[in-house]
Amino acid sequence: MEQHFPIQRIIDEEGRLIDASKEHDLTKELALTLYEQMHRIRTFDRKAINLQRQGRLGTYAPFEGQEAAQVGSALALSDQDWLFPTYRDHGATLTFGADMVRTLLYWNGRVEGCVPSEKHIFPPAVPIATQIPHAVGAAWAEKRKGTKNVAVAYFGDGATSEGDFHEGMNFASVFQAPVILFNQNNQFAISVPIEKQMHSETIAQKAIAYGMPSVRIDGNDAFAVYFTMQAAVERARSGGGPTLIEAVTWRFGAHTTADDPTKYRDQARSRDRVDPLDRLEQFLKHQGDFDETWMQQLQERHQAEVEAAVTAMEQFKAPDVNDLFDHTYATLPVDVQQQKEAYLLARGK
Amino acid sequence: MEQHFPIQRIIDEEGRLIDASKEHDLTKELALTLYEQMHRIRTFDRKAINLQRQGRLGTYAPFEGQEAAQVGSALALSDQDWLFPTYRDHGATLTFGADMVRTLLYWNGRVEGCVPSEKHIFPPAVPIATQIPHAVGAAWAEKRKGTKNVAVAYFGDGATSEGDFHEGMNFASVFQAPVILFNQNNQFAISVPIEKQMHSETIAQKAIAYGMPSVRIDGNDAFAVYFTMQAAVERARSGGGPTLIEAVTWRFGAHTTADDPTKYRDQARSRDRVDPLDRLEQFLKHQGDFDETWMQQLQERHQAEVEAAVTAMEQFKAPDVNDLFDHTYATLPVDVQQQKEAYLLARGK
Amino acid sequence: MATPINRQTEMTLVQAVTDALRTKLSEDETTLVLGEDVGKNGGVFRATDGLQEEFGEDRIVDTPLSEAGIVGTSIGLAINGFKPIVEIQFLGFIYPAYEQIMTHVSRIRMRTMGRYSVPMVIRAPYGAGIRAPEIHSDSTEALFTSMPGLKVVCPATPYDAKGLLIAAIEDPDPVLFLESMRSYRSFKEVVPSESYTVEIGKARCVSEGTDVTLIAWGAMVQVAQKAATVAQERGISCEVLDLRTLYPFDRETIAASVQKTGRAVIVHEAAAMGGLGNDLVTLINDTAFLYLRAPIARVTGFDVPVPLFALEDHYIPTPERVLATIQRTVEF
Amino acid sequence: MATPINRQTEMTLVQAVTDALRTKLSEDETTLVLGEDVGKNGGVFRATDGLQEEFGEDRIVDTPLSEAGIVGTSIGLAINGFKPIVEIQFLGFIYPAYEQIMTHVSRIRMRTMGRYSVPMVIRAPYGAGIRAPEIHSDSTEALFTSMPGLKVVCPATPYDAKGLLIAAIEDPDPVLFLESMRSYRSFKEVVPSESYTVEIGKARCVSEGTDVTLIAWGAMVQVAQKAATVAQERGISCEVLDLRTLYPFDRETIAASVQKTGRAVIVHEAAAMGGLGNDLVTLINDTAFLYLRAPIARVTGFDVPVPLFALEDHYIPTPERVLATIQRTVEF
Ligand SMILES: Cc1ncc(C[n+]2csc(CCOP(=O)(O)OP(=O)(O)O)c2C)c(N)n1
Ligand SMILES: Cc1ncc(C[n+]2csc(CCOP(=O)(O)OP(=O)(O)O)c2C)c(N)n1
Ligand SMILES: [Mg+2]
Ligand SMILES: [Mg+2]
Repeated sequence: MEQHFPIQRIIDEEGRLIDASKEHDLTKELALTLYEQMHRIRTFDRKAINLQRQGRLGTYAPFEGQEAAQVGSALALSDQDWLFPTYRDHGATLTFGADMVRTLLYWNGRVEGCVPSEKHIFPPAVPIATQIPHAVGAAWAEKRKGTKNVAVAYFGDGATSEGDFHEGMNFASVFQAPVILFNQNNQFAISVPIEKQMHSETIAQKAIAYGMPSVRIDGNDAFAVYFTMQAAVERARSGGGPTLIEAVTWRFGAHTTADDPTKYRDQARSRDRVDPLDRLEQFLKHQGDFDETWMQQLQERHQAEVEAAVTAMEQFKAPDVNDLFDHTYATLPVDVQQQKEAYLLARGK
Repeated sequence: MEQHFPIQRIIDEEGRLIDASKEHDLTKELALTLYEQMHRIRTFDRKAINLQRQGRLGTYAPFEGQEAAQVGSALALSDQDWLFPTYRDHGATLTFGADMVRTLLYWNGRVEGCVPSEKHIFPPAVPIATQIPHAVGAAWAEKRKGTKNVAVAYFGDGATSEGDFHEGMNFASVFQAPVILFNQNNQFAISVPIEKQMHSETIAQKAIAYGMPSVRIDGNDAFAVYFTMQAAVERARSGGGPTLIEAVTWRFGAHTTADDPTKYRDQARSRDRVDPLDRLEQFLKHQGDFDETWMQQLQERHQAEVEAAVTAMEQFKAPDVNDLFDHTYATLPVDVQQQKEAYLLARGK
Repeated sequence: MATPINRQTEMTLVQAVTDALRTKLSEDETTLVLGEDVGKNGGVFRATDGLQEEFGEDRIVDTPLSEAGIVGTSIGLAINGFKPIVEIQFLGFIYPAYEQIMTHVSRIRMRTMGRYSVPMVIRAPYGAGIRAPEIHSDSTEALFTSMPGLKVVCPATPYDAKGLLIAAIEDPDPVLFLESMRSYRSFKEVVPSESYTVEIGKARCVSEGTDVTLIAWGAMVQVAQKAATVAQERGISCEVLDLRTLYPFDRETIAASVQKTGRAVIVHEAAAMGGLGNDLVTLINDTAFLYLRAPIARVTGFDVPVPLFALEDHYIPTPERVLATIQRTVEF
Repeated sequence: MATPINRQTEMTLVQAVTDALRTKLSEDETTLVLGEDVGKNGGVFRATDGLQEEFGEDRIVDTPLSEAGIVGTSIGLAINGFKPIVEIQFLGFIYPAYEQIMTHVSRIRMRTMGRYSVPMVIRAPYGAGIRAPEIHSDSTEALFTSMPGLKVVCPATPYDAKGLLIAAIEDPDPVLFLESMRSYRSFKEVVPSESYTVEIGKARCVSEGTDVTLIAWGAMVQVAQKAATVAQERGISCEVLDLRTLYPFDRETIAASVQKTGRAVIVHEAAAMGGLGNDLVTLINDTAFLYLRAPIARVTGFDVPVPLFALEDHYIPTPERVLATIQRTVEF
């Protein structure tokens, strides 16, 4: 099956163009935008790990290594589209327009961190694969309304083993929902390598079970991700139904800050991998579009943005115990109301 | 995809051999055995429907039209193999060795009807697709024990939409369990036609998602079923792992006796279909192996067998209220014991 | 926009369900009906009979056989402008959707501080007593009444079925709507042809009494009523409450009734252990402790799986068992 | 056949779990450990640490991310000669397997009149208090204690963890084994290095008392104990019971204790509605009605989803809340 689903690339690991047909599409503007966003979310990600180590953040799921996949896909969306992320996709949500302060709050166990900005970004799905049917339903709703909006479900390689992946894929295809099933195959589900997760050689081939188009791409090639996503989004918008995209990538670090990857894999395998940012930097350099001053400014800007977000997060109003109760129903049932009053009363004294 | 998974046949709808390579395998003995079993279970099935109409049986799920699929597959098994049926597969279980009286008892709501004979036949799975992982686990157990026994899961086209189908298929392939996933695609799940059930053209192609071999056959051609099943069983026994078989068939009657098929399909479509028994009868006639006296004897024998089973079922000891309680645990917990005693005491007076 | 409402006024419970669906489908274009066999077939109990012809395949949708898919997809529809009314063919087949209901349907409002909500109704026939095959007869309402964020409703009469289902569809929060199969066609009742609601959260006093409060819902209301009638003949006056909403249940009515009678007998089909009866015992313990003249009693299914149907009559509470318990409670 | 048992005698609860697993894996060749990340990684809480090295990939199996698949496949293994010990990574992720547990794990013995049985153990870390992400902190034991055919066990101490887990593995019926994450490493205790069992179905009297019975399990035992200590200083004598087995629970011990004290306070992390506390209230109502000097009280989580961790300390019962309830009960 691998030969039926070859990994598609536009630039190689040294950042050289290999798909000549795309030459004119790789504008400087696009390359710089992709790089900039990837740099921004990496700055965020590294800061978050640091904060966690300092005890200023809860358990955190880093995405270093997956920036091209997350930024390339999110940049291909439009304002009215829907994004259904996992706990590892805040690179994508930040790129799409999620609030950085709220993203940090989320990792501090604050429910405010789940509340999306004006954009349609669902709170991260924690139970694996459950967001896939949600995305299908939201996309189906857009189709029913007659809009051209699409929905994207992000999910990992491990998620493909869950029933919800299957049931969501089936509904997507049966109802031809305008949804993109965006898989980041980082080749591990916590400690479980993909060979133990599935017997199929690729994830892309799973779409055949649903008569759904699919494509397997180099998820660390930001251009391949961007253009593949764009094509899938276009097809969905124009009534062509769903697409499964397998973006082959790699997480450099731990599953979460609570995880020790050396228990299950040789971290040298991470060090040997080409960094998606370096790869894009190489491309820019080959094109003569890389500018040290610009890079300097980028660093300063992102550093400042992230620092400001951290400050805002730390100065954010204290958790409000009312929020424990108030959002369970539109109108609180009597018993919950009584529990709340009794608890607040007892705390008062 | 249909061209990748053409429907495989050995005899055509008029009972003429079309796969010459199989000529010598289609022995008279095999043909007569297949016919005999198919005739036997049809006799049972029709009687059961009658009993239900007379109020002598509960709701019943008929399988008329699916006899070749059920008999052809079950005959390819050996005594020590495992069979995991649905509510519509008593044609297969009877062929494999299930007790006819108990089969009738089952449809009268008697738990005794769930208890297998010496053969390993699991009680019919009522929640759709749940039996698929069970079969995988039982097969995996055989592999662990180092035997050559296999397990078969029977399931319908509708079952492929459930998460359990997917998770079972994945486990089967990852652990290379000696299991046969035997699908009877009768093209309807109650009222829902297969086009609304899935967007894929075939069920066989779903195996690609798991890197699993699969084959699509004419499920009304008893020879095609038998030899395909035999090959899959052989592969499984010899360590070659699982196979998905899609046997395309048709149920002639209602989903169950509680269902009215004219609500959702034109029953003329059933009348136009070639009956799998007629087809085999034609084959026997082409071969000069059909004998009216034998047929007469067959009818009498099966009639007698079924009648005897009905009598035994109706004379079976009355339901025992102790069975309501006694099999919940190996040793009854105190509260259940107390509930039982109190109930029996109250009934006593 | 309103298409003509069924003029029939004497209805069975299942017809009242259809009538409620038709009413809301006519009134509210965002409503959709989704489920297995709900379209052409009109549902295995005919609860959606004729709706696809009337409202089209786009509004009445035959789905794949996939409960998690149905509920999961409906979440996406619900947060994006629609009101899915989902049919789960039997409550015993809702378990594949349990994760979606538990971790999403019931929590999305909380998780997004109200930014998104899931105004969805899940209808499910439940309960034993119609000689259905295995698993079809489960009565596991307590798996859902214990789920914060979800409401659970269970009508016992055609009138309430229509009014409560309309209320459930109009409710801004997700509602599990349980329909007793045994009650589907057991009797008819006059049901108004116009749209009306029965308030969620309010019990119904079926008959007033002074000696003991009987609390039941769904098919058990009739069982309790029968026991109450015989008890009356023996000089015991029963107040029969039909709970109607299983969460949030009507604390005030129950408390007031038991404070008056000093005794309570709870009747449900579900097993004793983990049954909603325990929550009611606690409520009474909390609100009527000093009024109690006897231990609160329950008549329930036994702590065993619902049996295959040959033994189901032994499993389901009967008027006789209820009566014996009333007697014991009064004589305590 | 026995490989050397860990010689360590002071252990945390999670170490005791590992020790129990190692003990049974050595003693019984039919035992298997299956789950997500249980192999090379030794489990996300290290409960299976070192076991794959010791017993091989064939006995300690990393499975796909698929709870229904794990449990469903384990049913097939269990009916065919093996004893699967399944790890569900967190109780909050058991819901995808709910259908398999509800309709098969718990019913196969009944359905086949004992011809087949499912001697399986499902281990699951549960509960709040360790600042875990969403859904990881659910405490939904009552979804399982209400399931006829299943047993539910929940140790509060390292000693009991080892003895109960060995008992669970040896039990002929399926057992859900709940491990409080908060208790995993909260203290150490001397644990015998040999194999031993703690009987399923028996509560443990943590401390005797005369004024009020406190009933708790898992992490709440320590909360109850702390409250009891302060109560003692205020002159209130608490009998603290650690339930240990949540189904079938120890009716006699509870009944006897409340008959003695006349008062009961039940403490659990799960929400009030549908919580096991209600079953205990009923038990006490049924067995100690005439002894009760105050309404039976509960201190529980609120009827809201377990919150994200910034608010979890408000959700989980504290010694202060338990103490206030003890006081109210005694002063009633
Ligand atoms: C239903 C469910 N089971 C288990 C878990 C625990 N868990 C969290 S992340 C994870 C691995 C997910 O792997 P993958 O889908 O490949 O995504 P990745 O973490 O690699 O981005 C597991 C098992 C969960 N969150 N939900
Ligand atoms: C989990 C679950 N959902 C729904 C049902 C109700 N139901 C019983 S049979 C059936 C259709 C099954 O169709 P298929 O798998 O094609 O098998 P067939 O009946 O055609 O043999 C349905 C929906 C069920 N038994 N289990
Ligand atoms: Mg992964
Ligand atoms: Mg079918």
